[in-house]
Amino acid sequence: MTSPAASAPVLSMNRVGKRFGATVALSGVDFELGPGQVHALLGENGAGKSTLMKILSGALRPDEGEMALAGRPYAPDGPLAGRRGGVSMIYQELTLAPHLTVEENVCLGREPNRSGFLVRAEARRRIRETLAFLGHPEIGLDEPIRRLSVGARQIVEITRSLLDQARILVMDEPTSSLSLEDTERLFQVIRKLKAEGVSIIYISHFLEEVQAVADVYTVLRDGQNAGSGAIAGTPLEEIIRLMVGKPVTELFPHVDHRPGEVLLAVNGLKGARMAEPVTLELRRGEILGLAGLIGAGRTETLRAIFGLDGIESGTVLIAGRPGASNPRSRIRQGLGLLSEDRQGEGLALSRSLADNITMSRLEPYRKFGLLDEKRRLAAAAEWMRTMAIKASGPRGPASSLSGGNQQKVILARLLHQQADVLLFDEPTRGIDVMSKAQIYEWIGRLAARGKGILFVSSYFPELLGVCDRIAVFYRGRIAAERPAGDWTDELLMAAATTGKA
Amino acid sequence: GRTDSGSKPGVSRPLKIAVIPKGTTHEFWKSIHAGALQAARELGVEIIWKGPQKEDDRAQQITVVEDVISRGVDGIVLAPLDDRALIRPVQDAMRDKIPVVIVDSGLQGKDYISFVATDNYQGGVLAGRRMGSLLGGQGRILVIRYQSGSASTTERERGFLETLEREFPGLTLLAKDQYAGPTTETAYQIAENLLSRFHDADGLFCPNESSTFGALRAVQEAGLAGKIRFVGFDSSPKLVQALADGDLDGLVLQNPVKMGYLGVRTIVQYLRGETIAQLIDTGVTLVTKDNMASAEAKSLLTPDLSILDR
Amino acid sequence: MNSPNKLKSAINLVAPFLGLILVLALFSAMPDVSSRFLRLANLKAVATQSVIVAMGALGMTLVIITGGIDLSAASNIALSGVITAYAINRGLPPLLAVLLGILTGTLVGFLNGLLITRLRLVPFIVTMGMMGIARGMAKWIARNQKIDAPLTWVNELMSKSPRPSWLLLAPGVWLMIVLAVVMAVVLRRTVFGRHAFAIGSNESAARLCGIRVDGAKVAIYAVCGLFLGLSGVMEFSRLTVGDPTVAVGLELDIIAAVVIGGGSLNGGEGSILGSMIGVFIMSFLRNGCTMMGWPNYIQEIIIGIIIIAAVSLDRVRHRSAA
Amino acid sequence: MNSPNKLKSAINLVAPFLGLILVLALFSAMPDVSSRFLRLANLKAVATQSVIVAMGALGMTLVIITGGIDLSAASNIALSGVITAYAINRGLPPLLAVLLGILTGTLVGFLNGLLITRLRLVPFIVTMGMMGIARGMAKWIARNQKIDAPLTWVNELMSKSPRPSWLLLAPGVWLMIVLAVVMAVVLRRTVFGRHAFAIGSNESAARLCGIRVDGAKVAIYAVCGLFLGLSGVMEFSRLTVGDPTVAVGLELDIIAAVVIGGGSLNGGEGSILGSMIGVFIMSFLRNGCTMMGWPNYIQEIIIGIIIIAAVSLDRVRHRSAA
Ligand SMILES: Nc1ncnc2c1ncn2[C@@H]1O[C@H](COP(=O)(O)OP(=O)(O)OP(=O)(O)O)[C@@H](O)[C@H]1O
Ligand SMILES: Nc1ncnc2c1ncn2[C@@H]1O[C@H](COP(=O)(O)OP(=O)(O)OP(=O)(O)O)[C@@H](O)[C@H]1O
Ligand SMILES: [Mg+2]
Ligand SMILES: [Mg+2]
Repeated sequence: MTSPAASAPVLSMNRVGKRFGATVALSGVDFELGPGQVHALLGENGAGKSTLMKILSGALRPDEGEMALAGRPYAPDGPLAGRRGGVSMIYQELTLAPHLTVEENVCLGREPNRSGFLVRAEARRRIRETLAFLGHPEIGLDEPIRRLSVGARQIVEITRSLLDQARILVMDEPTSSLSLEDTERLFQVIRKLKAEGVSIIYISHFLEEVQAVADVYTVLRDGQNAGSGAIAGTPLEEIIRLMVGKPVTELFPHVDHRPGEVLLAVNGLKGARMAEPVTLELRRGEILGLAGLIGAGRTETLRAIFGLDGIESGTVLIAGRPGASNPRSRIRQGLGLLSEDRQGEGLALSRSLADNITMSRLEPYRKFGLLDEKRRLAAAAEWMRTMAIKASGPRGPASSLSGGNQQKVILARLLHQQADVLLFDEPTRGIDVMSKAQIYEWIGRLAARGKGILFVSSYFPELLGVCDRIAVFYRGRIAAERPAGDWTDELLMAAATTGKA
Repeated sequence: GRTDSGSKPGVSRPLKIAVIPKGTTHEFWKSIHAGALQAARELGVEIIWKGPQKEDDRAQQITVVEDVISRGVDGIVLAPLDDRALIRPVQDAMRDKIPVVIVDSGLQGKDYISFVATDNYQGGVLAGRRMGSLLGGQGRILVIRYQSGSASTTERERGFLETLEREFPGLTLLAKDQYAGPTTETAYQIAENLLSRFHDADGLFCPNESSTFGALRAVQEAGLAGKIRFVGFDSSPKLVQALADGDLDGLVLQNPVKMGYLGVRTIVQYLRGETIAQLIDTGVTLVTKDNMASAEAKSLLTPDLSILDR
Repeated sequence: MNSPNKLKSAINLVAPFLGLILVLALFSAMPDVSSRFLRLANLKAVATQSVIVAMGALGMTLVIITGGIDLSAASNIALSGVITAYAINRGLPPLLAVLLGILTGTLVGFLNGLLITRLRLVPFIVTMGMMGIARGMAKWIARNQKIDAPLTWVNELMSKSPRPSWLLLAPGVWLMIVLAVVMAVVLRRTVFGRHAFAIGSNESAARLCGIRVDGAKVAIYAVCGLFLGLSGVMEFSRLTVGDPTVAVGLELDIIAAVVIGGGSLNGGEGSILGSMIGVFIMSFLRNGCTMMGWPNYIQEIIIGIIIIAAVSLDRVRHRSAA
Repeated sequence: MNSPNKLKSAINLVAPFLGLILVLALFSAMPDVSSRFLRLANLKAVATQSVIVAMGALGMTLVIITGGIDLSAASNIALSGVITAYAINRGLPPLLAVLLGILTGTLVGFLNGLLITRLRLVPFIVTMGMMGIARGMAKWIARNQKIDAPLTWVNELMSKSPRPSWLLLAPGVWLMIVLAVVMAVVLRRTVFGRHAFAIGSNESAARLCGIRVDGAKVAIYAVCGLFLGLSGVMEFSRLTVGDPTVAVGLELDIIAAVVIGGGSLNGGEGSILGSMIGVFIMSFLRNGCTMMGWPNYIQEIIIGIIIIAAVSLDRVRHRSAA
């Protein structure tokens, strides 16, 4: 290994294999982690990254292969053994108990106690410190998790893993719902931990992040090692080639489209959960980006437009008509929403992919009152092909998919729905580089077909690469709005943090 | 001309008689069971004892009758939970050449061979007279009913209430719409709550064992034992004790052992071609502290159930 | 390569019936009853006995699929039966009385749905409250007694010796079969059915997909009520009297049948075929135990054990299939 | 600024008791019983009546917090009571008999937990099966009869006129109060309690965080069983006989009390104070209705309505607080 700290590895995994029924998730994977090393684990959606890390943490048992921690054999029989072995993990799907408070979640499984009775004061102090360190002193320790936004939850999750004081810290897409600023702070934390000798495995589909923070990389493809090496000196294109097996030319493919008449007019809209009224306008064939920090109010705005939250004041006009404010009539009016909370309100995890993809538009398959299952399955399969969803078939349950592939299923549903106005809330969360490019192309084509797209993202490069206009949210209101060409990363950041354009 | 398969030498298979009570857990049914077994022993027949899954569930009793018909038995002794609902299954049985003797509670129509029972109304009358004479015709009375829809206890309640009305107009009723419910615990609570309001009541009547026992516990706990005149129905060791202690002033007793015995004997007689009576009254007896030592009362109060353990 | 595949698909076909087959095999092997257990007459009896629970299970399956529960099921059956008897007793034409009974059931279900969606209460509490309300109403209407109604064709519905005799099974059994098929089709092949599954699997996702969750729920509880009303009519038909105290605790039997058949109380899972198998597992168990003449307590213990065994068998099968 | 705040905190303090206060106010206002309803003697009676359900509710709260349910609760109470009576009858020292009763309850609970975790079955099915098994065992052991046991100090536990008389309330009532406080502390202040909430809120998260979910669940069902065993002893103490048919359907009362008190059947929510309030709401309702002399069916209807009303009141309060 070309690790900078070339001493004995703290972790080595040898010829690890894992199957789920007929699916081979991993086969013969080797992985080695040096002390104080930041090791990026990369690969397409469904490549096996999360599975490998779950094996490391003890959440899954490997079918074959061995592991060793600091030279000693390691075969955890459960997450507790993993945690005891010094492995702390941030799972891709958040592992928080919604009814419990921030404090309780952070301490979960490791409650400081005196003969069974909880001792809280010291832990509370440390949690508060860590939250402040992560730049979120506003997150209250006694706030139940279910009242927090997805981004805030991610911060809580990170706080927990930091307080673990583990030797090996695994982060499975920790930044997928973090803003740039929060990501930056996380990197500072990672560098500090690294200096203290903690080894970190970092999974992300944001390659620029990887370049900024990682020392070495390992790429998985279809459950096998595809290559590894030092980050320094390896060009991005090479890593991408290892991931997808072929060179990728265009990361932000552009499709020509031209804004037309106003499609969605939001005027002084204030939803039940919004801090301030919002006014915005979206035209046919236009992609409007919404930037901002966690809690800036973008999600709440989309929800109010879609009729998910009650409306206190203001109007929403779609193609000039008001319509009732509930999801059903909004869908009838041609709106479609992709939620940022994939598992919470995106997928029906126990249902089949076909069900998930076609759920919002079943009418076309209705014949004499009955559903034509053959056509429905065929349509679902077609969308799965189009979106390159890696799964065994349209009948399998959504729960068996990898995180990125689940996200693609929700996207497929929205496209299948043929909505006129698409409200995307972090649509590319957890999606690999290659597929992202594909999705951007799709969005471009949708715009070219005269649809309007509201694109919420905390990943500024994609906003800059895809949108026609970008509005920046700051504390519940739109602080600034300009054509995409007039924005840069820095300007967006400045507007999002200060509220001044 | 029925052939006698039960006692004919050379035919090895003894008669199989299904005895279907309304429930299986009350003392009363244990006694019926004992009587039935007694008869079976003497007559050399086999008994299948099978009550509905849930005590006092009409629909389930129908199911039990259907199932024993399916199984194939020579005769059925049935204590019907309903005088209408059980008609059809009994008809089915008779049509399948399985004769049915009805015990304990009546069944409408005539599709059975004999009816062996207590006069429940008369039992209520006895209780009413006892209560009236205890109180000298003056006082305020609580009646705790058993369960809505239970025919035999409803008859007893009616007998009691009508006797009071007819013969003791000086007695007033404080409550007569409270139902003890299926278990002793529910009876206990109802009685406790009633006594909480009417702790100065003079008399209390309950129409069966579980309600009597539940109410007895409440009376004892409220410190009213011996102060309130209390007439109940049926027997169990605790009730006998209470009678001896003066906590109870009278128990109306049926003769369930006899009922079970006669039920089985009647059907076997019928199967063997003997003549049988259409209607057999097993009698009711009022037992008080004074007469409880008599041999007759003893056999009713503490029936010999040892046969069940053999 | 072909024959093992065939074998496998044969196993898959049989698999859901495993528990039922087990129960049937068990009693068929008992020397005491083996000769009579699988006889037509007994099968007819069991089928007729199953109708009431089965009709309830059809509705309950739907409710459980949405992640709900209906504890008022048994009370609703009693109430609908009482209303039917009351109406016939009052001299209404039997058909009208039957419709009235079904309507009552539907209304109670509708009310459940309305309370659940309007007050945002959990189904457990609403239907538990309704359990007392419906039972109380039934007793009230019947004046705490059973209602004797004159015999009409309604009482033929559950007769084991149906007229015309070529029917072979009671009309109620045929109705149960037809309705089961209809409901199976509704669940698998209609938008309504898909929506029920979606709501049960993830209610907020369903809402996001534009499903009228509240409306669907009200409809689902009403449909469940409709089946319970029908069940009540069948109960009346069987008893020939309207009994307000009947079927106490039957809701647990109905729910058990659905769960034994693969329904999940967390919602999103369940099937009509499964529920019907669950119903028949319970019926045959009871029937067999009674025929064996086992005491009730033994029967209770055995049924308890078999419920657990049947469901765990099903889970093992599922896990090995995955 | 101060007095409205004080008012608000006063309201918050009273809020959980709202339903209970409503019920008390209702009956205190009834001219027929007002003079007797809030009397000490009646309060003592209600307190004693509540002990059995309350003990059960203490355990059930724990189970419901983890997202489980224990349908075998009532059967377990009957079984434990029968065992206690049986042991006393056999001449065992009363203390030993009581311990045996409690042990029985614990064992049944432990078995529930074991089956749920080992077979990966839903609690509903396991405990439903156990409901039949425990009830059958109770009847078996009692030979389908009540077990008459000689009077001992055990029967004093639930006496409304306790000795020594300065106790004022039955020893069972004091025990209930002490145990409620202990359980409240366990739930809010110990690692065990915290884990129960975590498991109910998100089981896979709890597992991934290294909580030994299976172990905790087994312990939780066993503790629930322990309380039910105690409940059974109290039932025996009250009845002075071991009655295997007692408490049929009581599990729903227990569950209702917990849910009225804010417990969620989806897990993650519930409190001891709430459950105890739920128990007393139900007890006072029953007590008041009987004292009023209302017919049972009216009582059933009213209780049904109040259950729904109490819970929806609670939800409204919660929503307005949020
Ligand atoms: N519980 C499961 N059941 C069945 N298949 C599974 C399960 N979990 C994962 N898989 C399959 O294993 C493969 C690897 O999944 P994994 O989650 O490890 O991918 P990943 O690399 O983390 O992808 P992503 O970037 O999308 O998160 C996928 O094909 C997935 O469908
Ligand atoms: N850390 C937090 N603590 C408490 N409440 C929060 C927090 N973050 C967000 N919220 C709540 O969420 C509201 C807006 O969050 P929302 O999710 O809409 O923001 P967003 O711009 O979509 O950010 P995100 O990038 O997280 O999606 C806030 O007004 C606040 O009520
Ligand atoms: Mg992953
Ligand atoms: Mg957001």
